[in-house]
Amino acid sequence: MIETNHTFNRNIKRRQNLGKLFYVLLLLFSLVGLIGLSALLIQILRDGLPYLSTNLIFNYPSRHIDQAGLKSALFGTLWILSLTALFSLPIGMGAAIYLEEFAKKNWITNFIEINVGNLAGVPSIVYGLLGLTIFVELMGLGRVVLAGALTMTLLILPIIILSTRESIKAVPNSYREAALALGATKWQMVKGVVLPIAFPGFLTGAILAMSRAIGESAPMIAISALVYITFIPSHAMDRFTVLPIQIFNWVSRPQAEFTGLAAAGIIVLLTVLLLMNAVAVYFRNRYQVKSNE
Amino acid sequence: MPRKFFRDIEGNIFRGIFFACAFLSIIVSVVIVYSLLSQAWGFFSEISFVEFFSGTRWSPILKPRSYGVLPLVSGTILVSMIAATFAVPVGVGVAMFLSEYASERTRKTFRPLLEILAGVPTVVYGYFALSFVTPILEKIFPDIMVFNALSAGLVMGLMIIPMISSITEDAMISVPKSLREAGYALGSTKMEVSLKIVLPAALSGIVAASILGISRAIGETMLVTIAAGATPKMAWNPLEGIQTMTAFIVQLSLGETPHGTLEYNTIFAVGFVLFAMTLLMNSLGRYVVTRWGIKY
Amino acid sequence: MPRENFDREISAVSNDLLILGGMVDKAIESSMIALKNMDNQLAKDIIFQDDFIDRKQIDIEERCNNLIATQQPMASDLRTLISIIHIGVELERMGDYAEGIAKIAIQMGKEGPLKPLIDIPAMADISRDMLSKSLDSLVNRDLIAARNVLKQDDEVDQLYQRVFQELLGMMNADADVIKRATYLLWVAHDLERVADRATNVSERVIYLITGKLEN
Amino acid sequence: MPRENFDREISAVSNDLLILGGMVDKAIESSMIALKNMDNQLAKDIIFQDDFIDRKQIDIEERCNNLIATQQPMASDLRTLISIIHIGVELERMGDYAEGIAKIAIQMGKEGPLKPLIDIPAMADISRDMLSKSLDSLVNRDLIAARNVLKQDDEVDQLYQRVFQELLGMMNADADVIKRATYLLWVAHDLERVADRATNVSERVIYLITGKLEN
Amino acid sequence: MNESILNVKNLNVWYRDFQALKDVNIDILSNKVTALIGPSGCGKSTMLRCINRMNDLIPDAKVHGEINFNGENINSNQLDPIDIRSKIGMVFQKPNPFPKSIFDNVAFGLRINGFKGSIEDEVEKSLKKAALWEDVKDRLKDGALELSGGQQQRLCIARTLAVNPQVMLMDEPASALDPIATLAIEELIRDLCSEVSIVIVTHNMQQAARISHRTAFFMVDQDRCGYMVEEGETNQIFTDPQDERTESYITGRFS
Amino acid sequence: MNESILNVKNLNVWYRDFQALKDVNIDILSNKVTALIGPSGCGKSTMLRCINRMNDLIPDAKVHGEINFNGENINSNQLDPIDIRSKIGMVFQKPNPFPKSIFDNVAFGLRINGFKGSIEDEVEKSLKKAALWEDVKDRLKDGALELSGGQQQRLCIARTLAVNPQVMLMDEPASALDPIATLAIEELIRDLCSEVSIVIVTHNMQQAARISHRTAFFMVDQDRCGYMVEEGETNQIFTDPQDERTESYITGRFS
Ligand SMILES: Nc1ncnc2c1ncn2[C@@H]1O[C@H](COP(=O)(O)OP(=O)(O)OP(=O)(O)O)[C@@H](O)[C@H]1O
Ligand SMILES: Nc1ncnc2c1ncn2[C@@H]1O[C@H](COP(=O)(O)OP(=O)(O)OP(=O)(O)O)[C@@H](O)[C@H]1O
Ligand SMILES: [Mg+2]
Ligand SMILES: [Mg+2]
Ligand SMILES: O=P([O-])([O-])[O-]
Repeated sequence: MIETNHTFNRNIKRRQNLGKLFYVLLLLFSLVGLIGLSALLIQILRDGLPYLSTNLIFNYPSRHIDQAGLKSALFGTLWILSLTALFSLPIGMGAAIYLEEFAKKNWITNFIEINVGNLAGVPSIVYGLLGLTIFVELMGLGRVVLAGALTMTLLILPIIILSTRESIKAVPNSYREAALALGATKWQMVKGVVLPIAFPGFLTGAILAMSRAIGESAPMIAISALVYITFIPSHAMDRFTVLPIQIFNWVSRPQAEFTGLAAAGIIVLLTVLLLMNAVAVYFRNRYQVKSNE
Repeated sequence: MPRKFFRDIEGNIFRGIFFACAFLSIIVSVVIVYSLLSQAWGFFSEISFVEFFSGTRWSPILKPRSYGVLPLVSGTILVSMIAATFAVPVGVGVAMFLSEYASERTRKTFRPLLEILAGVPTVVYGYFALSFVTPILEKIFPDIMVFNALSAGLVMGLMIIPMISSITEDAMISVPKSLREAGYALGSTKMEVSLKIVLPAALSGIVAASILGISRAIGETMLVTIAAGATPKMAWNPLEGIQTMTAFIVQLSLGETPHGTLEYNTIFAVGFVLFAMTLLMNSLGRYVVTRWGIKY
Repeated sequence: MPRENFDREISAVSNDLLILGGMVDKAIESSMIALKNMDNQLAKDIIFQDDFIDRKQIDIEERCNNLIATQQPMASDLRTLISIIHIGVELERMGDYAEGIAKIAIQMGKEGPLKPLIDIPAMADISRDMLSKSLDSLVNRDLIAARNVLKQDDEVDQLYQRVFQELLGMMNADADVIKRATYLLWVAHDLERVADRATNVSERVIYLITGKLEN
Repeated sequence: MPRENFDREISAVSNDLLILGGMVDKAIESSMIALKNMDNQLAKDIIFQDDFIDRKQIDIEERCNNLIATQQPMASDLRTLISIIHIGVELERMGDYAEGIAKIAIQMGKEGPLKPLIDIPAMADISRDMLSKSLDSLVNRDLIAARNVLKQDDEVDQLYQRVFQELLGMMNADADVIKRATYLLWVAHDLERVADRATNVSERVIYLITGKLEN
Repeated sequence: MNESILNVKNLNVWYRDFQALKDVNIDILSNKVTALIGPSGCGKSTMLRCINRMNDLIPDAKVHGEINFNGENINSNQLDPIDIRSKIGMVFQKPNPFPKSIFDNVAFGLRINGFKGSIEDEVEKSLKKAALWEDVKDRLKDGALELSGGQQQRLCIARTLAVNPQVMLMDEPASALDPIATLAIEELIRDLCSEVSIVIVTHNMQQAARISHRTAFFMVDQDRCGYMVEEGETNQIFTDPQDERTESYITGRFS
Repeated sequence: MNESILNVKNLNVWYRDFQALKDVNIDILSNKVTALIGPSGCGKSTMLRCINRMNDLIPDAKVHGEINFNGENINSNQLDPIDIRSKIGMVFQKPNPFPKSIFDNVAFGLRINGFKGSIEDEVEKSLKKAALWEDVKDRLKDGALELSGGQQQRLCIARTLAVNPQVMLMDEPASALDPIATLAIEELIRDLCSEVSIVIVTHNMQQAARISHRTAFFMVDQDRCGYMVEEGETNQIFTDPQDERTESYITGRFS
């Protein structure tokens, strides 16, 4: 009945031991990331904490270390952030809705899709060059908040489009079919069913994109160059600086004290970032729609 | 039927607006190419392609001037390769640990931590490379320079680990549980399942993740500007300082070079090479995913 | 409650089976009256009515087949349906016997009665009783009642033996009555068969309840 | 080829049905020989063998029930199984008639034969022919053959009428033979029933082929 | 009783060059349950999606032929698909309630169709028709996804009923449910046909046999093109089909 | 013939605090097909996964009781689950071939188990046993995912057979297949039982009835804890079950 020409050499013990070794290796790899992160944080805290003071936040930049602060950079960042959000969120969302829900499958849609994918991979410094050519020079805006915000908008637009598309895509098709089968028009379907379900996902995507905008410095350097700004921009056509540029400035100084100042600036920057990420995580967990899948 | 009329109007208006939004992306692309080419045009009208692409010395500002871009390209590649050599195995290992070995809870806590790593602004990495990694490297390689490719590359690797590991992890997680069960049911050990079933099935994801990670490294700016130096050279010694394309652009943007000059236009020529390189890598990455990706 | 529809259909067809039983019972009763009263018209009526019995049986069987084909019955449901089919066939045959008796009644009408009928109506009564009891046991899923029917069959057999001997004696005594006596012999035989069929019905009921086929 | 297993089981049970048919045929044949030769032993044998026939029928019916319950048969499969059940019942009853004839043979043995048997064996031959033809028509799914069997039933009925008249005449002529003549009457009657049952088998075959129940 | 509500004439459907359905002619009787059965890929779903113009959503699909509904051809361009879909509802294979409250699920269709009247009452009425009211009347504001699979499918049926369709199309509505929930849905379908005409696609022949009045059997030819083999009373199809191919399919001897 | 290959004694399974199976006692006969049926959630899959220790992979699962296989208790810690699983194979609900070539799918189990001999021959033999050889012999190097659903499932069966298991566990192996592929798999299962003992979970009672020699019926009590109601010859269970609950379940009157 059961043929006996099966000869197996199962060697289970050896295979099990090999497996244990492998596990240890993977564990080590995983710790690398964590160690790197903690080293980074510890280093920054160690360097930066002594320099963290109210001066830092409420003073303008100065050649004198004890007076130097990043008030203008902080407010510049806020300016850029709000304007960027104002421009990029509606546009990104609209584009994503169009691509996911309305676009017919034709060459132009296809082209737009590939294009958005590519734009997301374009290095940020190239966006800086774009902003410099188009907004600063061609449109003659000068090195102002508006030019920075527009550049930043273009930079994060593909990111917002992609993440919004993901959240729209995650809406199971069965919901769309159900709505249409009830006699809904396409727009009724999008408004009544798709967007409410996709909204939390869109929100997290948006926040993550904005945190990217906070940290980006290369394009801002191309736009605004490195200058002392000792005022808070009062309108969109004022000159500006942002946190990362200020930090970069301090890092590039030869004096060790400025390095400490940079670390303190980094602490401020990371705090803002962590806050935004926390909000994103909150939304992700709070509103994540359980679908039937 | 007025109701039908209004409801269609509303739908069509929104549709039109949304299309305009989507179309904007094409305009942006055109504008990028335009802005790069229009100024690079000025550059290439004075410097020949051949000189630009075959010259091995880059000195656009200091005399004697020379416009061979290869040192910048090689610097970029050197840093990216160091980063990839470090980040790809580690990233894949992390992904495998998380998707195959870690408990759900570990995964849930580990992933956001890694995402923090990905979200840290690049100036911070620059700072970290300069003030933490380089001093350590100095102890191992006493003759290392203050600004060097190795330190920048390693930190760059650290920076792209989360990107590689999360794309890889997604690919591994999307390998259906049923395949693993099939493996176990045939009498496989966990390592055999991980290496012989999950890894091959997720291979396209891993390749794509690596390509995208390298592309990110090529385009990365502030880290290398801060930590890798500003000395364009064709050296492959990671212990020396080099200059990458991005770092060069920043360097020139910060200077007081007047607009319209040849020196100023070099950044657009370099920018265009950078753009072309990353475009190529990204397209390759996407191709791998769509062409070789396995649909379950 | 699931399978309402199916339950409804099973009880509808069971009901029709009882109606069929009623029709057959009526036919047997009438056949006895026709025989006793030499009622030619009634006899013709019975023969005419037998067609309805046949059609009803076919209808029941077809519905059961449909239910088996379309409702995937199992276990007791299936036994019920198979039993209904079988019982329907038995009932239809009983109807045939009633028809046979009616035909004999017509033939005898030409010859005049032989003697007052006693044992034969008694056989008819018992057979009908068996029929109605077996159908009752079906309705009530009553195993004991069904088994009792089997015992009654012996009574009928005994009566039949008696009628047989008696008629044989009469034929021996008087050659003139042979034809008429033979007719009555057939009637008795038919009634014995009816009782036998009623027994079969009970056996089916027993099968339905216990899930065991006996013979 | 899907449903091999099911097909195998259907043909196994069909086969058993044919075996049952063969057993019944043998029983009828033997009953005639026993009657002709007053062979007491053979008659007892037939009575003993009837038990096997009964058991075979139960076995067939149970297997069909199982197949219906477990294989979800539809359309022709279902008709086949239902028909096999019905035909099994008919065959088993035919077996009962053969047993009945054997019992008569034993009773008659005490009295001696009445006259050389001619029409009665002819009836038996035709009935057996009908039986085997109806089973053949089942095997071959042959509608025409099945319909032809229905016609043969008329021949048997005519023979039966002839035997009946003849025996009645003999009884009239000689009161001494009444008992023995009556026995032969039963035999003829039983054979008529056998033919009738064979007709039923054919009707089932027709239903199986056409899907229509006739009566 | 036996008038037809839908009359399909020479229906042909292509996906790009591939012909998915060929020359289908069928009458759907009103207030009856019509089952479409056949092997996978024979175009049952395609047929269904033609009837309420859901195939409009597939850019490659091309539909020729007439589908007459209330004397008008559904496929003619005069008719608005939106309008047709609110008269010919559809229930899908997997229960797909919107991730909203139970109430809002049913109210959705009413609202988009501009229902004038008490939405509360209408929701209650629809839930009752779908035999779900007793289960949910105390928790109308709860999320629909908290319901069990069978309840969710009944909610989807209620949602469709609310729009008051004349025909309800169901594409394997019970195949994602367990046997008990399946039987409950089957009973419901049988009960509903006093309200609406129902066309149901099912892979389960026994299910078709149990719940439908009429059955249409579809097959594929060697080019994988689907066509209708035979259509008739369900009892007839399952006990004595006229066509050999039907017979071999329902007896499981199809290869 | 009727000796048992597996003997389950007082099996109790918990997921965390929740008891999923209570006091199951059953003998699995060798070279027979044993079907496990019962309502959703009654622990059929749990039972199956205990038999080849797949439950080890679920950290929360706790298994008490004996499962004797070749005279050894599978649940004892002496035995290595890796070893048990190569002797007790498993085939899953959805066909899950590895995204490798057809050949490599079957060879996988041979390789990891250190098979000594011609892998080619063994692959061919297994594919033949699974009635797939004729379909694929000319394209062994093609990807397994290009096969049809039914073929994929047969490939999974071949893959399991290659390791030469004594018992094959199947968890609703045909529920993702169309009716025709389902019938083919059913025939295969019947044929295979001369090679291996088979335990199959199915929701489809007719399927259980068609293919199994023995059937075990499981139910859940009011705490959603599963237990075995009755076990016996398949014919008996489906024509004349001893327990009322079995009767009401198989006749569809379970609520
Ligand atoms: N959107 C589409 N594009 C191209 N071909 C399609 C599309 N939808 C269906 N088809 C093809 O049309 C044929 C019929 O498909 P349909 O879904 O109607 O079959 P079905 O009978 O519903 O099958 P199933 O029982 O598997 O659901 C199939 O061959 C299928 O591959
Ligand atoms: N990993 C798990 N953790 C917690 N509970 C579980 C787990 N797996 C199964 N259960 C629970 O155990 C019970 C039995 O599950 P099991 O999957 O064995 O049922 P089943 O009979 O196979 O059902 P189905 O027919 O739906 O497949 C269910 O109540 C289920 O919710
Ligand atoms: Mg379909
Ligand atoms: Mg299960
Ligand atoms: O019809 P019977 O054969 O029982 O007389």
